[in-house]
Amino acid sequence: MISSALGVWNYWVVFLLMMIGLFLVIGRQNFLKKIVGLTIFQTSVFLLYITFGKIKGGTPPILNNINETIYSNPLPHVLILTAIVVGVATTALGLSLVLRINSEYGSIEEEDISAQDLVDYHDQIETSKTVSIKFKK
Amino acid sequence: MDNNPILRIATKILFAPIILFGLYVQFHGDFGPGGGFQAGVIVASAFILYAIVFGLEKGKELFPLSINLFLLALGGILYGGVGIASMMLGDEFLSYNVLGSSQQAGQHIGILLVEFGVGLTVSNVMIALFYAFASFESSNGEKK
Amino acid sequence: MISELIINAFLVSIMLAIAIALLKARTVIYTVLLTSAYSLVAALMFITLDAVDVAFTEASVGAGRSTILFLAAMAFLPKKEEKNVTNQAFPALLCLTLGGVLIWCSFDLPEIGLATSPIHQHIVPEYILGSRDDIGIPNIVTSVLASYRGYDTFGETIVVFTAGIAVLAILKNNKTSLKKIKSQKKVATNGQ
Amino acid sequence: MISLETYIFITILPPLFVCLITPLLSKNENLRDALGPVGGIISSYGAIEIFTAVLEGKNISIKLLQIADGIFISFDVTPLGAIFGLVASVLWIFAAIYSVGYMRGNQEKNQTRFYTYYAIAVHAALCIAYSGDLLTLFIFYEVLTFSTYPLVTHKQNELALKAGRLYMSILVGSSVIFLLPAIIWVWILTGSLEMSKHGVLDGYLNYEHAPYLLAMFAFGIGKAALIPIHKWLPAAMVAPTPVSALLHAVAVVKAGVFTMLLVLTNVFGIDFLSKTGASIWLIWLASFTLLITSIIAVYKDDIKARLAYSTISQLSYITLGGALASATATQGAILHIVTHAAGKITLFFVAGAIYVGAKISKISELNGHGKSMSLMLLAFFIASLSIIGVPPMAGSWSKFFLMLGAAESGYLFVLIVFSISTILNAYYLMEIPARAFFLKKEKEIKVKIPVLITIPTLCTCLLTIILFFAFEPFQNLTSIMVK
Amino acid sequence: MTDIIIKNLPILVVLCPLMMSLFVVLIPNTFISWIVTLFTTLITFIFSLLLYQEVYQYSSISYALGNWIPPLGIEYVIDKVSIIPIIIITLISFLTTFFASKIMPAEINNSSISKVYSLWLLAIAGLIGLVTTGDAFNLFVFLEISSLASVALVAMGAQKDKQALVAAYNYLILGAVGATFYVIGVGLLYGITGTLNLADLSSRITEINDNRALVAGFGFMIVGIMVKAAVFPLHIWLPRAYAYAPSAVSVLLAETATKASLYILARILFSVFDISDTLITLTLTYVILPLSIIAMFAGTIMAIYEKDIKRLLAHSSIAQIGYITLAFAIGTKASVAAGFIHMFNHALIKGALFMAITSMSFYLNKRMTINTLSGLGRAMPITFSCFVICSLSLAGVPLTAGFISKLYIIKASISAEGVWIALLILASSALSVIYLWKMIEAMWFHEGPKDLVIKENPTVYIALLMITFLNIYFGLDASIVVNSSFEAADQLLGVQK
Repeated sequence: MISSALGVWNYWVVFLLMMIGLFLVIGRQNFLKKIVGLTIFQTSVFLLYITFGKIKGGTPPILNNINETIYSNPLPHVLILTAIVVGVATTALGLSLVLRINSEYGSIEEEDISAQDLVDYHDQIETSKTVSIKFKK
Repeated sequence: MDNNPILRIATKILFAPIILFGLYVQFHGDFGPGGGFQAGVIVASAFILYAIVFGLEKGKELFPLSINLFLLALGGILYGGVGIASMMLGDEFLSYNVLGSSQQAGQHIGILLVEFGVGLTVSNVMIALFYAFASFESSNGEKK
Repeated sequence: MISELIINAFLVSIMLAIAIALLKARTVIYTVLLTSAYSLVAALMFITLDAVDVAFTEASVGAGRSTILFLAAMAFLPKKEEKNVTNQAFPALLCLTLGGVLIWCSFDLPEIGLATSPIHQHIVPEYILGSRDDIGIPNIVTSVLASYRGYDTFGETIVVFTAGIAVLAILKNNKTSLKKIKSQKKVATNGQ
Repeated sequence: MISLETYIFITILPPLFVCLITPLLSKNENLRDALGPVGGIISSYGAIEIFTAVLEGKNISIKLLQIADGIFISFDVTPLGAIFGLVASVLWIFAAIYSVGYMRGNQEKNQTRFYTYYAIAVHAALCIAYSGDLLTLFIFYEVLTFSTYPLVTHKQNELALKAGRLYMSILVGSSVIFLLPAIIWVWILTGSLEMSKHGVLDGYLNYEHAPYLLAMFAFGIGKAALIPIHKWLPAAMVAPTPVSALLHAVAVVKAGVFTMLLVLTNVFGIDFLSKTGASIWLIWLASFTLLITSIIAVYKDDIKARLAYSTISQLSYITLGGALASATATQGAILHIVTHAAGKITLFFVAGAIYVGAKISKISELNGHGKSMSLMLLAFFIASLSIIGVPPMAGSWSKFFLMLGAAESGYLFVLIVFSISTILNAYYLMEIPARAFFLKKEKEIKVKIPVLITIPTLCTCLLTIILFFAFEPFQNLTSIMVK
Repeated sequence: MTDIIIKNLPILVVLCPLMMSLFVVLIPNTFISWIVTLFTTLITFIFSLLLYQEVYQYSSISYALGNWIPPLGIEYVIDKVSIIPIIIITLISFLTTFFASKIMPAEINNSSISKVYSLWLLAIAGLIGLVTTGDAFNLFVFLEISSLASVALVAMGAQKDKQALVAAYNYLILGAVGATFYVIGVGLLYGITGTLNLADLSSRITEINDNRALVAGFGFMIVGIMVKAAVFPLHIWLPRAYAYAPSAVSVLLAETATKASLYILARILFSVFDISDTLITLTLTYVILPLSIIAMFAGTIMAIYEKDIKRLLAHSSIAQIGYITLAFAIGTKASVAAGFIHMFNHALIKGALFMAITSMSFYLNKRMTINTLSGLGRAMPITFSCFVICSLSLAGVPLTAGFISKLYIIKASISAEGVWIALLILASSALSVIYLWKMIEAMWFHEGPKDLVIKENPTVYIALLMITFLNIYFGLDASIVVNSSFEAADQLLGVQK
């Protein structure tokens, strides 16, 4: 009973963590904060996987010579090993982009940047003047 | 900070053990926790420590970018190469059985090689990332 | 067994606390440190869940590696985060609904640690046997990682490689050499 | 002995070659202007051969390539097509000669471009005539529209441009919004776009939907100029007269009504129409168009505008004939394509001649100049009689058949409409020669009409009379068509 | 040797660009790296053609990587369905690489160009791997390869315009969120079935009934993929990413990137899950169908009011994706086939349009807006005529490829859902004529600047000519595309449990 309650609590908190991470990504305006949020989000997903992999009274999936050992499920571990590295790759790429953005725009806040972009965009449209209709001679 | 003797000496002392530990993790991965990724990160951290303490230029002298880029690619090539070799020996991609005399021997060789490839790539990517981030400011400075 | 669960619950709660603190955090250094703490606790959690390799990786890659990256990046970034001007009602609502969906479905998820659930019965036993007989490597994770799902690992190596190349290209690629490009384009326009 | 299929190409290819060669000869004017008539002669030879072959009941068809299942680029000569092809190719000869005279006499610019697109238009018209597949029909229908756009906007002043824009927007718009979907509908129903002698829809289309499909076709074929999509025709009057002649007599509007008839007879099928009564609303609409436009024509002072509106009303005769869904009426409709073509082209030639010769484009200015250009006005008079339908002019036949058909199928009000509009015709056409001959002129103007204009005009005028006597083959062909 | 190649074709298609990318990065010389890239793509294309033969011989090929019997190991599955996107990607990437020869060096500085070509190959390889794999998690890995590579490629546009960085950043974040959603979905499904192999998954799913976790997992997977495929409300990243990427890159992405994800969408909907399952039918009718219809109109209307040409084309892409998802949502064999037909044709059409615009901006060396187009029709007749032909194709004029796909979509929708959807499709394609005409009018009828003299360069327009030719060819004789699409639809929907 209590164990199942704790288990459910486990799941629930993991989900909550995910959603906090997601909220940091889509809710915050600061580009660095978004990346942090992404990290949180992904780490929580990893937790979910590993939680699946756990077996009551299991040991880490490293073979030993004692019989009747219960090994926890190795497959989620493998998947998550992959996922972690992928996550770091994403983070690195995002950070490098943030650096460039900061050096180009002088800010990493979404409002400032979109404001600047809007100005540029309209400049591009306006610069070239309109021309009159004319037929081939 | 490269005029702080304690840091310098500590770094010089730590450098070799860190790499050694990295290699241990790399090749002990079959029996205990560990493997290419972890090893790669650890080895990289040694060089990064060196670069932090002695400055980026020294770090690049110790480990030039060109070699870095080469090894970066080499890791992947090694990994893929194992797979292609097994194809050449008439089996599927990445099936190590054909590499050795017996199945287990083949598997051992294959896993050793691919883990090494992973380690190579990961460590060099990590170092490359650090170099890129650290030297970003300077290249930016030229611009301004 | 129950003790394990209690520890888990405890660790999870700490992570929750850190995450909530992150929601409030406005100073960048604070944010970064909290993130690294978060992945450290996650690593502990992984250990209690028998995922030693994952814990190792998370500690080295997650906590160590990305923290260094964050710090390195931080050097060039503004130190404080501005207050949001746009209202965050919609994102919050979205997240709450999604969380609701997940919690709603959580009742049909297998109970934690139940050895009879299909996830533990379907493929894994073959892995354990195979790792002993076919491959002869004690560390099942390694054997699955490098042999059974070796192709995943290959792909993952390529991902790392991609990220490395990408960052190099992006950070190298400044306006410094723009004059050269201009001249190239002139040549191109004359259509050589 | 050449196989029958090759005659199709003998007919449709000369205009294509003409339009390809013309730009190359832009320096050497005489040679360039000679191309048109020569090409016309060749393709009318082919057309005549096909005509006779079809008259002997032979079946000429050729599939070029398959686009999707049931959709081809293919040619298949129906009797109707044979007639239309003959008309278009023969009249092209005269139109070509005439346009040389007109363009030179008027010192127009960009003559090379003019002849090029003129040829493309004729090519498209011929392809429409012989097309054996609805998609082929549609494609060349659009080619015709696009190729006539530069002709309509030939003058390139603001007025011409506005007219051109209206012309394009109505024709392209209607065809894309209604015609193409209608065709696709047919394809979805029957799984094929080929047409057959007795219609293809029977058994596939349920009776409630028939009127809507017909409506999509009727309004999609903008070239048939039913109200409310007739506006493009008067607008297109800014074009040079040879173009108007081409538009109104030879290519465009005839292509429109041709398509309309083809859809009525070979897609729906006369029996299907009469069975479902799908076309009753079309009868009302057509007769309404017929009356209104005849009335409008009376109030127009510009010669070409008046002729334009008369054209619209004449087109509605043909649509009406088709919509009546009786054998005789359909025959009449088909014949009316021929007779009206001959008559109307003459009228336009004369209008152009008057414009070139005396720079007169208003009827009211025409008073009393009859003597100075009696020949032209005589031609005009004869052609008008043909249009009105007075024997011994060709027009009388077609009108006779139309009225007969209307009577057979028991639509008395149609008969009444016919007679009223005939009276109106008589009025607004006869007014022109009447003013010219009987009123006294205000001021003296010297008239000189180039011979290259006179000759083709007289020829076509003669044609209207010849057709009256050499009427046999056409009637036989139409009877084959409706059997 | 040959038999080894034949035996390993499924993996070689992916491996060839993947391995070559590792070598290309080491080549210092611009030209040589281009040549190598070109040959790699060419060989990949040849492999895919061979694969096409194989597939039509055996109807479905399964390739067990590492010789572990699936579901133990990772499996590659290539059947009549997946061969279509493979052919699209390889063909298009070859043409685009050819096209890039002059364009690329003009926008990327020499020091990083070999890296760019490496990323280019990685993006292609990632997409192909995405399509060929039969394993849910491996799919995620390749998803990440392709998206990371394309993000970096987009960011390369920063040399011309700094907005490229922001575009790339948004692309990265949204892509990562999408991918994580997909991973959550896979995790939930894995948690209840215990397998990752798609075929095995679908067989085990049928045994489970009304499990909430199943529903949630399905939802997360679909949403994650829909982000990548830029299905309507989740398309926000697309216009900027296409607009500010380096020209050649935007051509490549526009043609291939979303197609692969659309294929995955179809795969999950119809083959992993089951069309007869109420869950799927509900999703199709109440989620995807309305969204696609909205996308059709929203995309077109945004395109009508857009002034920046690349963005305009991107918006129209959203509308076109709407057509494809609509065809999938109707869910009959005919409609799914129509969806595949349009997938193929749209790749050709949009690729050609982007190429044309790109080469214009290459000569003018400035962003293309509706005003800078003026007079270009006269200045560069070849490019212009190709542009016109492909616009006609996009509008669905007969004798072009676009007509065929419109035809089949409309037929399928009428036979399944009745006339109203067909009417909507017609309406939106009629609207699309507006923005096409806007561009053509600007190019042909507006007077350009006086000093506008451009000497068109064969290396730039040959690829354009080729792809335009394909547009016309598949408009005249569509039998290959149509037949293989119908075969694919049969195989996708035919195996119903």
